[in-house]
Amino acid sequence: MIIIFGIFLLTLLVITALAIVRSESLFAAVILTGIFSLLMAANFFLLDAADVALTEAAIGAGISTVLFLGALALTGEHERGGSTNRLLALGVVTVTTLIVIYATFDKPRMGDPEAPVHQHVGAWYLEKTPELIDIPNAVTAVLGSFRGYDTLGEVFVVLTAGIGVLFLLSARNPGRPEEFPAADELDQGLRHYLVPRVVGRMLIPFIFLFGLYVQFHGDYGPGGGFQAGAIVAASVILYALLEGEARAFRALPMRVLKWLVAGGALLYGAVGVTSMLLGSNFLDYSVLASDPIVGQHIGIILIELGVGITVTGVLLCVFHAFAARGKV
Amino acid sequence: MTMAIDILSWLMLTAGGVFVFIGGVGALRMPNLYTRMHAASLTDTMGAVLVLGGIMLQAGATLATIKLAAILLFLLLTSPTASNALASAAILSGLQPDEGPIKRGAKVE
Amino acid sequence: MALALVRALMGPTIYDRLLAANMFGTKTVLFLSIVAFLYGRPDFLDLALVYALINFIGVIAVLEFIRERVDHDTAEKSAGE
Amino acid sequence: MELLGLVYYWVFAILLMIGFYAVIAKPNLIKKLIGLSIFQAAVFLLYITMGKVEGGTAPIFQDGVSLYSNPLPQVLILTAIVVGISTTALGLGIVVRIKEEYGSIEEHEIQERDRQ
Repeated sequence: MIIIFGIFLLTLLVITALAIVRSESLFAAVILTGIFSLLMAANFFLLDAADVALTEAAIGAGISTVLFLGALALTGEHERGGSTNRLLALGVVTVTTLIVIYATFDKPRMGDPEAPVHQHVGAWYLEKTPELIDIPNAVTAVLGSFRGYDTLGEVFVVLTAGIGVLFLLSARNPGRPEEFPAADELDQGLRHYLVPRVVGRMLIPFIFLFGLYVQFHGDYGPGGGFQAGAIVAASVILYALLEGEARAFRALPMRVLKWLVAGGALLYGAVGVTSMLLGSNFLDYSVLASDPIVGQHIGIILIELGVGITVTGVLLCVFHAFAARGKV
Repeated sequence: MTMAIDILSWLMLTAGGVFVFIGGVGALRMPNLYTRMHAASLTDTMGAVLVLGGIMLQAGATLATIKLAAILLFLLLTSPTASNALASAAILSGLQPDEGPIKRGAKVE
Repeated sequence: MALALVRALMGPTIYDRLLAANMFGTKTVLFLSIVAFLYGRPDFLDLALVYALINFIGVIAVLEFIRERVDHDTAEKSAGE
Repeated sequence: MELLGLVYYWVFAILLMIGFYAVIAKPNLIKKLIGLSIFQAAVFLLYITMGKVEGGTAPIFQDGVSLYSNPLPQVLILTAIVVGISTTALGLGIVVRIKEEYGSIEEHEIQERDRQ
């Protein structure tokens, strides 16, 4: 049953991907990317990866569409054809596909419990999570505690990317709210479209609240800092779209955003340093409380919070950077 | 009693599936954008109500039912609004509603 | 769902694709709820909830994008005249 | 049935190459970025496929369930998705700057301007 669903989704996935590459209009391609991402998330869900599906849902369907559209508004939406070495490219691609498919015959069958992936640390994590950390969501446990170093690295990659975008796009125009004249403010956003505005305003608090739920419920169900950051950022982006940039900046000024970006990563690092000061290894949360398991809980909640804050800050900064660029 | 609920919920699920399918056909066969939108959004709403209602009956009085109700509420709010936003976007860009049937494949920009 | 995708692929205008994307979102929500039940893990309904909320933002973003483009075009026209 | 287990890997290969084709054959920079994100998505699919265990369920502990899928690939991909969107945003930022400096986002036009 499930495998039929899976094959159906995979077929749609391939068709969509082909359509994305073939479509001449970049705008259509971006919308198809949204569909592609929905399909991808449904696939992840079928493959037992609830957390990953949640992330893909929060990022792919909303924020990535918004970012691509923001960039399209600045660059123009039609590609002029005339790719040079189309045949050569097709040849290279076909040969590589065949090689990769040939290689897959050596791979273990999907879902094989004897596959090498399941023999090493993966099994160990599953076995030790209830004993050492005692939270139901093993993904959060591995993310926050066992592989805390990895996650720290990822957070700093996100941070660096955010800083990079700010450097690139705010060179001439640091989108300060003072630059928007007050009279102009009434024309910004979708203020004249009553239905989306009213319903949108109604939904924003719920999206925000749901983001917080995902943030703090991440230990027990699918969720965690990365997803929550994306959802909270999405709610603020919705506000900015509906009410205009100026109001969004008034609610959450750029200064605050920059503090959020840095503060989240700092919080993560600070937890690590604190555990070091308490006489243990970097990011070993067991010493944060007298009971090591409680310590682990505190540590995971804190670093997830740090992750969430940084992701929110970076995504919002990037969005504002693109939006402010378009106004000039 | 459980039997009756089971039958009812399966009926709802099937009916929902039929609605969604009809919506798909409508979106494919209708002559222009606004009629297509009409077909798609109406049947979508009905299909969503039926399918989620069917699952709710299966779930019984648990936390899942509350979540399903929330999903249903948000779907009922967002889906028509999205259709509205879409229609205003189309009108804004100059796609006339009363042009009559446009030729399939014709570019209306 | 497949029908929606067909519309997305052939739809003559951009808006048809967008309509299909929207339908697709709703259908994914329904699909996820059903699969969550087939799996017997109702706590995963969170996912469907996210979809219902987030998909909306994409459509709103498109409206904003088109509005901005139209504004831009009219501004250019009046400048040219 | 033996072959059915490999379908996911084949789809991975096909998607990977669709993305790859977009990156090498399309002259438009935004199209290249979209291709890159398809490529990324294909890799995500590969990892998640490897983490699946037959008959298992998502690695969130629940009473009465003993077989779970492997959490490790999921953790890696979860972070990779967020990192992916931030790097894509960085790429889009670079494209916007290129458009401002060169007036075009088509590869050959940019190269022509460079030769001048």
